[in-house]
Amino acid sequence: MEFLYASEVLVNGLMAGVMYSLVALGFVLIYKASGVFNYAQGVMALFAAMTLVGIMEGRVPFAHMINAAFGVHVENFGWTVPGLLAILLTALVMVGLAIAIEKLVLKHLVGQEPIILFMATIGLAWFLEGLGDVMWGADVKVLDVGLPQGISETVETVTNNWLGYGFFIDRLDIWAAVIAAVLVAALVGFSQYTKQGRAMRAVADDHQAALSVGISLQFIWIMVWSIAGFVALVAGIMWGTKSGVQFSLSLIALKALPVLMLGGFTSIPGAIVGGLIIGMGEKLFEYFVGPMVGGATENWFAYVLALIFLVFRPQGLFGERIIERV
Amino acid sequence: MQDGYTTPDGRQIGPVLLDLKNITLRFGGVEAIKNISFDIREGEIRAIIGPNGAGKSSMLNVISGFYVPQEGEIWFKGHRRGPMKPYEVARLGLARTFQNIALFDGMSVLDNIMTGRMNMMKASLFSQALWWGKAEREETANREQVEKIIDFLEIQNIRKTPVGRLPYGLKKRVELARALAAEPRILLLDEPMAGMNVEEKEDMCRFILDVNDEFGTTIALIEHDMGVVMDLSDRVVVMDYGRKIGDGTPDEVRNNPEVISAYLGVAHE
Amino acid sequence: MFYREAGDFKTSYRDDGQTFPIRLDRWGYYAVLAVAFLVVPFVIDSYWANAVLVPFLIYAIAAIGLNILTGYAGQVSLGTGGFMAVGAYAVYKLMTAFPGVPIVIHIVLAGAITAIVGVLFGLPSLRIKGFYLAVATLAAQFFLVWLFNKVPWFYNYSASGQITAPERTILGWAVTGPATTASAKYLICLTFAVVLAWIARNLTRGMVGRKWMAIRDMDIAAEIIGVNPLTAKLSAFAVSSFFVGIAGALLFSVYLGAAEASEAFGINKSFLVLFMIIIGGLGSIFGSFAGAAFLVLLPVLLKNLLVVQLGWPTDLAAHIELMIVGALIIFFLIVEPHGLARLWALTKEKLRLWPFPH
Amino acid sequence: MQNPQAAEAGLQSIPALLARNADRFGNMPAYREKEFGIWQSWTWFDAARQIRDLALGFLVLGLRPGDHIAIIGRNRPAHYWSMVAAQMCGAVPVPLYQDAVADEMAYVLENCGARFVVCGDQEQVDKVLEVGERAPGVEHIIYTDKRGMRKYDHTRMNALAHVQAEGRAAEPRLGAELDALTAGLGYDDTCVMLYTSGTTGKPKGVVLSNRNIIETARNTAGFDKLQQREEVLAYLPMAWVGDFIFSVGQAYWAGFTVNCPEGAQTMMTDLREIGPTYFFAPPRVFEGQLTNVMIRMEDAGAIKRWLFRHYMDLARRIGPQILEGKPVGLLNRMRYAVGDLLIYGPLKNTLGYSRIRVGYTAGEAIGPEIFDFYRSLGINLKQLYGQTEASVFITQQPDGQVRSDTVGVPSPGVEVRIAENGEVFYRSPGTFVEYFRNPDSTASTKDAQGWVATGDAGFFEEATGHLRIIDRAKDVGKMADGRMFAPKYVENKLKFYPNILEAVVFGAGRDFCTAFINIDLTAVGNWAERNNIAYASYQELAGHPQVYETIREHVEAVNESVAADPMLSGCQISRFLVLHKELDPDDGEMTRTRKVRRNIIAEKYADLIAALYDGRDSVSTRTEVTYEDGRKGEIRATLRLEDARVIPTQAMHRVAAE
Repeated sequence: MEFLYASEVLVNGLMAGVMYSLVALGFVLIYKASGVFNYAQGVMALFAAMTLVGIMEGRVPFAHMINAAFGVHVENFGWTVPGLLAILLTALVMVGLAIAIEKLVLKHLVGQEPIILFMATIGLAWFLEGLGDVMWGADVKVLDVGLPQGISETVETVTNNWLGYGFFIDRLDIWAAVIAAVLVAALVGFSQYTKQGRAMRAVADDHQAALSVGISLQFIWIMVWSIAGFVALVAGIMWGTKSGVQFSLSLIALKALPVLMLGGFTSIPGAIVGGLIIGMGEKLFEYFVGPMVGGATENWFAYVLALIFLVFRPQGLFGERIIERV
Repeated sequence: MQDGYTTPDGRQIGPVLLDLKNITLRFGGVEAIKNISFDIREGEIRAIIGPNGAGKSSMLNVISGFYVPQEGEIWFKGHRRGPMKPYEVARLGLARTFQNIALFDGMSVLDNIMTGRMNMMKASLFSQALWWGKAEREETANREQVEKIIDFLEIQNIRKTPVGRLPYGLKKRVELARALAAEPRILLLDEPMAGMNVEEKEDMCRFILDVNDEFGTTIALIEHDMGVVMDLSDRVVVMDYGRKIGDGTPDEVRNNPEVISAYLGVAHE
Repeated sequence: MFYREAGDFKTSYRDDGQTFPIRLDRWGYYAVLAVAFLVVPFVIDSYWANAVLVPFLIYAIAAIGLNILTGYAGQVSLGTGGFMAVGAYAVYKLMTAFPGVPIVIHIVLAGAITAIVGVLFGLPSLRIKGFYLAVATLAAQFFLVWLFNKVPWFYNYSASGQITAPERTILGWAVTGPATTASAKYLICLTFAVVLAWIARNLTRGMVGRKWMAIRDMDIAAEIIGVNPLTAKLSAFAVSSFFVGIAGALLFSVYLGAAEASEAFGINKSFLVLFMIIIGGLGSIFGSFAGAAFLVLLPVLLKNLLVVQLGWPTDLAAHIELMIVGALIIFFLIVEPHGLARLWALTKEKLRLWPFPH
Repeated sequence: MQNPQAAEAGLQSIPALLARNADRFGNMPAYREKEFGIWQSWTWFDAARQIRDLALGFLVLGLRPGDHIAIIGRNRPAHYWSMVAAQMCGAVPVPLYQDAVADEMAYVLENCGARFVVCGDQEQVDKVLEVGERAPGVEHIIYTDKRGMRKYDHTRMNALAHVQAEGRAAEPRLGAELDALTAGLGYDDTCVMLYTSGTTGKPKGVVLSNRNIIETARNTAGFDKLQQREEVLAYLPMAWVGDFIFSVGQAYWAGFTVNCPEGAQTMMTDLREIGPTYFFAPPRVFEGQLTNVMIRMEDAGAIKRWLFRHYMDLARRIGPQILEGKPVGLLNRMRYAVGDLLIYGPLKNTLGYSRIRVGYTAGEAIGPEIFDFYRSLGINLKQLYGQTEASVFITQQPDGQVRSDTVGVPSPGVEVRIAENGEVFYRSPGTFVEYFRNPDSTASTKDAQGWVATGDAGFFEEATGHLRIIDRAKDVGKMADGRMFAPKYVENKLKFYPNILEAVVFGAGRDFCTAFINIDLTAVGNWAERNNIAYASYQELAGHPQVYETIREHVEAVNESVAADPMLSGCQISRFLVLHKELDPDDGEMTRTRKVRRNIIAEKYADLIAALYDGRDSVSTRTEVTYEDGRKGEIRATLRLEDARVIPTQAMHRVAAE
């Protein structure tokens, strides 16, 4: 029986892991293409989710501020937007965001050391967090784009018949996992087999060379940031639907960081495997060790694991080996 | 020439200081250095030359402990040198400069040179924190030494300038100063004249000779352009494709057919 | 313009190496100290103390600490909040465990304890670099905060899970606890800030400082010319954490009086301090003060402008502040990566050259 | 004994003064030198110690009273010490110009028969060795800077530091002997021997006695109230009498501090760091600094430039009065104070003149606006007139009576008279003893009563009693109508204009004066660019009408000022031309020190001069030139000749009337 509980936990972890992999993939793409280590990824997910909710509920952007400034009282346009359309619009917003970031930030930081770029993205994170709150209000929002929720009877019955123990697995998680898996596959395919994808990797390997063969950095960057934004949106939808749209969402999304350190910043398979490991790892740890230490170990498990791991393998699971020279 | 020899210009060269025996260095499958042996004697100017990619820099990195050769022995002052971290090697009294200058751009020229003396400064963290007693005494004492070197290399007027702002030639000189500040037993120079114009090269030559002359420092230097080295050094090792193809006085080397062909080969590329 | 340097010459390396080699700067510095110690304490009121000066001084200490690690030794850390928490809980445990011992000793000890923890989490820096390390330090942040929340021993099993500073006095003056006067809070923080800044200056101009900078500017070359990376990096972590720990201790015991780990020392604290040194200037002690002042004053000003003047809701002001700070960070990184310190240096250079442009 | 208190105090030699200072100002700074990044300092006590060691060292090496010791090197404490140390042993220090080439050095060394030579560095040592047999007297070389000396054969060579060490060791053995020698120094014994860089012929060794130096130092120190706390920067050649007076004579008398710069190239920064209170510089230094200031201000922003212009105007109006303590309105004083905060203070600071109490310039005439610029900033810059044979001082300007066109009143203790031909003669306690081994020229310069001919022509202004120097006496001639013709005087006035590099004035025996003008390519070139005037060559620019226009304005301005002076009004320029080539030492038209060779020019350009006088308005000529590489070439040109307005004066009327 114990084993079955464990494996149930494991399966849940796996599901979460797929999501991590997805977000992590967003990082990897940006990192490979622009050498930027995008700390804002988590907040982008939050921002995307907020925007989505805002659009669906037809909220007036900056309503809070407008009211304060002009003493009026606007809240809603009075309409609601159907989920799919809203998602589409949000995606557009994220593309717009990507363009803005490229024009206002990245373009001016070309050639800076990575660490400077990293700090810039931290600034970006704060900005987006503030922007989201100012645009849509800081209240915890409920997001429902019509994804099925609740315990999936099918799984329960099936497992029950087979194992004599019904697995409790949230439909949403299954959906999430499937969608994420599909996306992951799509992204991998994109970066491997499409022209843009190849261009992207070319840039990653050697900026100068890429430029010389006439690949536009601007375009590539806008593209990868849009992709990252889209990924963030998906993540936002999943986690938003699950546990409401609020700041903590950005912290969950941030888990992609340790995932990357585990997998290696430059490796797509690394991101995927790392995601799964972290996902299952933290669930199992919480399950076995959590009770003894008061629980909530998910907050840090991923980071500590990655930390310890790095000490022994600095370049991560699949990262290229670093050869130092003088 | 077991216990030294006398150079044409009458300098007395001492016994073997550093002895490299059958050094082989590999990167993955690639053999950067193939079974090379040579020695460096007390007080001499020893050059390692060879076309680009001959493995000179790798050789220097082996000597300064940055690369650990897979095979071979390194003997220093008659003792075999076990595997060491680079900074431990530095403490043995080996100081070096780098082919593409490795100065600390965030610091002033003075501070850069002061770093060369870190192994002479032993004040405790506590003493440094309070800038009291030993820390301050050491600082002053070592500053005096550094100032002598600054004077020696004629870089007084850039003392307080951040090295980032200096032109290439001066940077090279500052780097030499930093190495000298360590009062090394052996001074390793990695292409000290690379990318310099004629006057700068002449200055550098003069300084190298003066250093060897005033402080009696043993110098091992790498150069790929043959001309400069020949009138500078006492003995020359010639490398090509990781092998040693010649070793001896400049004249011997000059007339060594293999060397000539190697250099002609380069000329043809 | 005001500089008269002719005749201001140095006859010893001691004079030449002093912190303010130019006479005018020296006088200015003494003047500031005099005002800070002899005037301000008598005019300060609790608003100025609590809203501006005390937090400024405390964050300045933290910023100096982080600057030593990040600005001088080049090791980026996002764990500052966590380390401040260590300082806070350490001083709390000490205060409650040994009521007899003078508070100052407790605070210093808290710093020492933080230093040890810092070294522990600094160990990975020997293997990993850049933002790999930055992320690794997040582990410290999350783990430590979690630890202080989950392990009751740290908050003496108090029901609220909070820690509350009991009253402690120096020479009869209360410096912690509700009875503390504005000037007492201010003075103790000022004293710590001044002494620690002086220590930081000494370290950074000495050999250990040079080793840190060598590692920062070119770690491999540094090791080859004789810097032992282990001692250099760990000493940086130790000293840095010592400063940060003291800042945490003061923040809790003198300023807040009561604290709860995830509230007071969350990840945003880490970023706040990081931003202070970015805006203030990496690798500059003056910058640490400038950055702290900037980010302490900004919200105060915004509050006065938006809330008091325009009557906007407080939370809105807070969100706008987030945006502004975020934007500022990007702005500074793009326009002046060396922050306010560099701007100050340039102004000074201009004044020295006046009336000439160069 | 002209100097009772000095005599009583037994202060009859530099070593005696040293002893007094060591005991009165024991721990006050005597010498500083910028070396190894800081100002190494020696108190009077240290200095005395160092010098004594060195003197003993000399004795050890076998120095005998009456010997000469040559000292060749830049201004360094060690070199000043060697001079005083030599004196302690009763020997005579002979400082030489360090830029002298081996041949000049050979002559001087041979002439003074120096047995010892103190050399600054390897370079000087090499020169002395090169001289070798041409100066057989030289027995021993002592060098200050060890750099590169290791390889040399040291049988006849020592490092100065070693000599001192030797001396210290020999204290017990030779101490008494040294004291005896030092005590034996008399007031009329030779103090120093300085070679005048003769413009013509071989240099002559001017022998100056302790009396000459100490009396002069005492009088002039009193004249300017020099204190023990003064700071001077010793940067002018040690072989020049001025440096000896300022950095040894007055320094030892008043006991003030002598600061030696790190080297020639860092002189300006060192000047700025030290901020001397008592300062001497030749006009070209002040000129250079002023140009530099102006150029740097050009790039300043509009506001700064306005401030600068505004307050400099103010300064020009009231600065000098304030400096001379004349009454100035309160409002103006306040405005000046503001200016001092915003402009003058910072300016003086960047120039290193913040602390100057007394500043002197001499050697050649200084441009009025340059002179006034510094005065108006509140820098007490004054002029003096002197020469080696007088231990510098003949006349100098007292505070409060300073003008750019006079050289002041006779220095204390100096008598001056003007011969009927206008030549200036003087007699003073500072008057030199003799030219070394050269009785004839001694006789020809200094008569039995001790009057010395300066070789300069000048006159005293009745009103102020100030001396004004017109020209070299031999160049002063008479015009056809017998009026005084002083070309140099006019040329200098012309050369004060930045546009004019050189000017040669003719008129001896003629009835009016004419001039060749050389434009200053940088100045005029700048002007041309600003007014976008295209020019392909120096020649073309020189010939440009607008250039002629400007030059003519200058000439006429000069005429006005010359006319103001009844004695010289005849020297106004009636016609001039702008030369098509720069006067060039390589063509023998000037000396290496850039003094014009009037006669050579006169014959080389005879055709042009002729044209100037026969009233043509253009002339074509061909001139031979020598290029850098020594090749000879020829340039052809057609030059315009211009008339310039002259102001009629009484003198002229009188002449006309006759």
